[in-house]
Amino acid sequence: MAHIPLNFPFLAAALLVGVSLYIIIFKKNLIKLIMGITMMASGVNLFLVALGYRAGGGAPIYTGTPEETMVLPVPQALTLTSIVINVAVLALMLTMAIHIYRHTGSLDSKKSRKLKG
Amino acid sequence: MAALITHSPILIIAIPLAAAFLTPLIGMASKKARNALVVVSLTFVVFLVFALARDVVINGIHVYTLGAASPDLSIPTGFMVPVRIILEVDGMSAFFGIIWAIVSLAAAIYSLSHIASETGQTRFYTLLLLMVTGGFGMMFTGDLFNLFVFLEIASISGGALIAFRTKFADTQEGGFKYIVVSAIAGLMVLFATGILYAQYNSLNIAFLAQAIQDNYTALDTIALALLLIAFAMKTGMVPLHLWFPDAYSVAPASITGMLVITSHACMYAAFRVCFTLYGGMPDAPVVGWILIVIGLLTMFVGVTMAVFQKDVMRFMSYHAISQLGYMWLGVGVGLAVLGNPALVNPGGWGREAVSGGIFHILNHAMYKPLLFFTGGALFHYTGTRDLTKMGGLAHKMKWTTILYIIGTLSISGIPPLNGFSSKILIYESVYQFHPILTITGIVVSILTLASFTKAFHSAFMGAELPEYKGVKEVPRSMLIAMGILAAGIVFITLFPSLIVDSTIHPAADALIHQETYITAVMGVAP
Amino acid sequence: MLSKIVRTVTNEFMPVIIVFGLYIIAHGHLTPGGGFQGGAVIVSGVVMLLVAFNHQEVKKVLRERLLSIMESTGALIFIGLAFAGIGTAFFHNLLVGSPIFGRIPATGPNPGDIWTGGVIPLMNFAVGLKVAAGLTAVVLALALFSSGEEIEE
Amino acid sequence: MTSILESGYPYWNPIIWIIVFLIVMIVVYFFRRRGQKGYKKDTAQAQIFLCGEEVPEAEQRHIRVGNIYWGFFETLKEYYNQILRPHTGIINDYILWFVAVTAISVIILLIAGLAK
Repeated sequence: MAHIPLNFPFLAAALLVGVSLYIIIFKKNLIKLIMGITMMASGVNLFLVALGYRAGGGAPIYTGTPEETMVLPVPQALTLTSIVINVAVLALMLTMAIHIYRHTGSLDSKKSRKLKG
Repeated sequence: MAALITHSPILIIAIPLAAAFLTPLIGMASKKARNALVVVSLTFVVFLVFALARDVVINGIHVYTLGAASPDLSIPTGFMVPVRIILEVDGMSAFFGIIWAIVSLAAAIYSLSHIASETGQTRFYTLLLLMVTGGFGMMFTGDLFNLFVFLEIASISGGALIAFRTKFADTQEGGFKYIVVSAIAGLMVLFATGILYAQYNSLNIAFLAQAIQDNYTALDTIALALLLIAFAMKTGMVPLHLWFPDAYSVAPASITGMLVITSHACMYAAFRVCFTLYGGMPDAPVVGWILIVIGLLTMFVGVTMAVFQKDVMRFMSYHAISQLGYMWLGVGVGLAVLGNPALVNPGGWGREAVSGGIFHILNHAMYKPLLFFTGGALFHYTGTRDLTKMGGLAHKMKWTTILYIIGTLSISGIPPLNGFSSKILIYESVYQFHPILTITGIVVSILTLASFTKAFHSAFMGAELPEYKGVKEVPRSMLIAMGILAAGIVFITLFPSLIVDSTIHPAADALIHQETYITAVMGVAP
Repeated sequence: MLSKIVRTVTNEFMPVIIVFGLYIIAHGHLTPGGGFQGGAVIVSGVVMLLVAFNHQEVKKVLRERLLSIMESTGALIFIGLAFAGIGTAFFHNLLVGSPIFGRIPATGPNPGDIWTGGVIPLMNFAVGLKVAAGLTAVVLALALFSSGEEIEE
Repeated sequence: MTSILESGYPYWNPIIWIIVFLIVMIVVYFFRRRGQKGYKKDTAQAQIFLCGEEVPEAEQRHIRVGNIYWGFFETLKEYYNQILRPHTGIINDYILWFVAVTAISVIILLIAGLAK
């Protein structure tokens, strides 16, 4: 597969990553920031899954599939691993956001900055 | 013993992982048994790493295939491509493994007293061992996706450890910044992995390196930029260093010492990408120039920001950034002249530049955790990191003062300490490329000495202050941990040539000669 | 605590969710699914409990200590199974051909035989145990955080 | 010898350096012994101010970190004003820098690739 055909899933992935970058850079609320990172993870995951698609392919399961082309299973495995990792990252970020809110009483990344310079 | 060495790449990764999950079970029964388990497992890992490194230097690259009929069967019979998960340990990986093993052992010993009064110690040790696993995995894996997985393991456990002392507000902020930056860097690495997988249908670094050589596309360039900048952000290069002091200054001191080495692990990954994965590509000199510019900027901005600081851990973090610049500089010069075999073969200054950069990593990995540990020792009884509040502590903490002086002389490159040996290697070889690089390096070195003198004066010197009457010398385990690193510094100081010949040159050659890495997995080309 | 209707439905559905999670774990080597997915399904049941009942009630049943033991045990079983194959190589599937999960199916499309896969189904169970316990601890901790309590040591 | 670090230029040997350093220290000690022997402890000679001025408290005597290198910072004031500007402490800005640097390096590498 020398050339990736430019089709819809890739555009959707690019859109997700672009919008999430906008959110991460310009939204100062920590919860929105966390949502942006999760969205970016979804975009990358969509990109990976879309890579493995083959035209007309079925699910890569041997059980009872007819003789036909299958989509690549490796990107799906990568996506699953990535999802698992992102669950951990998300839980950790939320925990820290709760702690920050408890200490400073604010979720604004502009207001709750003790460390700078 | 032979079987132990054969299986040592995976054992080094799996033993800390198993110990990490054994820790909560044993921690319920006895705290002493838990601490003993942590220290014993890490000591065993140190032993394994040294055995493996010796074997790698003597017998060449060590390939370990998980789940295969035989560990060295990297390509299954009847296949043309590697399909299993492969660990590949060459001179470079073994070199970083040694550093990581020593520093993580020292950090674990340091933690025994440093966090003895905190709650949730069992979780602390579990996360510490997971971080050790992640670091070793990054250094030993031969697979781009597993690099991402281990990077995330190290990042997540590292972020949780930074925020470990939840009673302080700044730890939460530092941990949050660290985890956000790590998550984004990790996702970019995954994105680049996806781009490479889409083109070549493989995740194995050796296979990808061969494929990229044969067919270099614009998408590969984008993947290179994403990988390089994402890893460079995790190492803390200027101008992406902004999160670095925030995260490093608030973590428990033992963890800060380890985070320095995770930063080196990311640097290892960046070097692996530049040299091994993209070594044969036409615009390697451009990447080399980018690294040189990054290196100069990192050195200068890091040190000038450090002179300015008043928080002792923050001040040392900025110095860590500044020292990272020397490594980028040395290795960047090597990469810029990679196309010229006369310079990168034994005897050429290109090889000496790479060796100097790598040697500086070893020295930095000894003195910077030592300095962070002394910073933690200052924090341990005074309860503050603020240098403006400190003074006269040398009256109370004699050993800490001596260890701080050793670290200071070493980081400033004062002869005869080890910092001088690596800096002179960098200066002499980089001078051949352009004299201005050496001049900048010397100026930065002077500023480093100046700022450490300032911190030394304000923390240790002066009359005994009344508010620190109750301060005493830190507990013995913290002194032992600092002593391990100081002993390492003294050893490297006395025998620089032994170290360079036995570990640094094999590591530099492993970076320069991409083809040995490829043939170890792919076999000799038909 | 929500109304009686919600609580009753939750009680009725809880076993069904757990059985479905176990099904996904058990068939992980044949169909999409496996340890993480099945464990996550089981945790969705716990989340339902948290919504329907007060988190204090849930905390009484699911002790932090028990979850910690389950999580560590799951991980240790997984690593232990990987270590078991170290006679040939780490992660070597030593149960292929043995009486436990040892049947070797024909290559190509087949109806799916659950008694295959060697150590893989066992690893799926270990991961399922770990994920169910670990994610339960996470959602429980987040629920307790939001009410201002700390999780006990 | 395991101590000689050769880089193709004048070599570096820490052992020789330490030996020379010790010799110099011995010579210095020798000169020091030739000094005056009239110093007495616990007399007015040992006091900080010979004029008998009262010695201030320890806190007053200690020069704090904020007062060290004042001239250096005063000279480089403009540099520090510039360099402190990006150090805002806001996480969003950190990511903006990452995006910007990635974009710049992609452009540089693509142009370098096209030029080849």
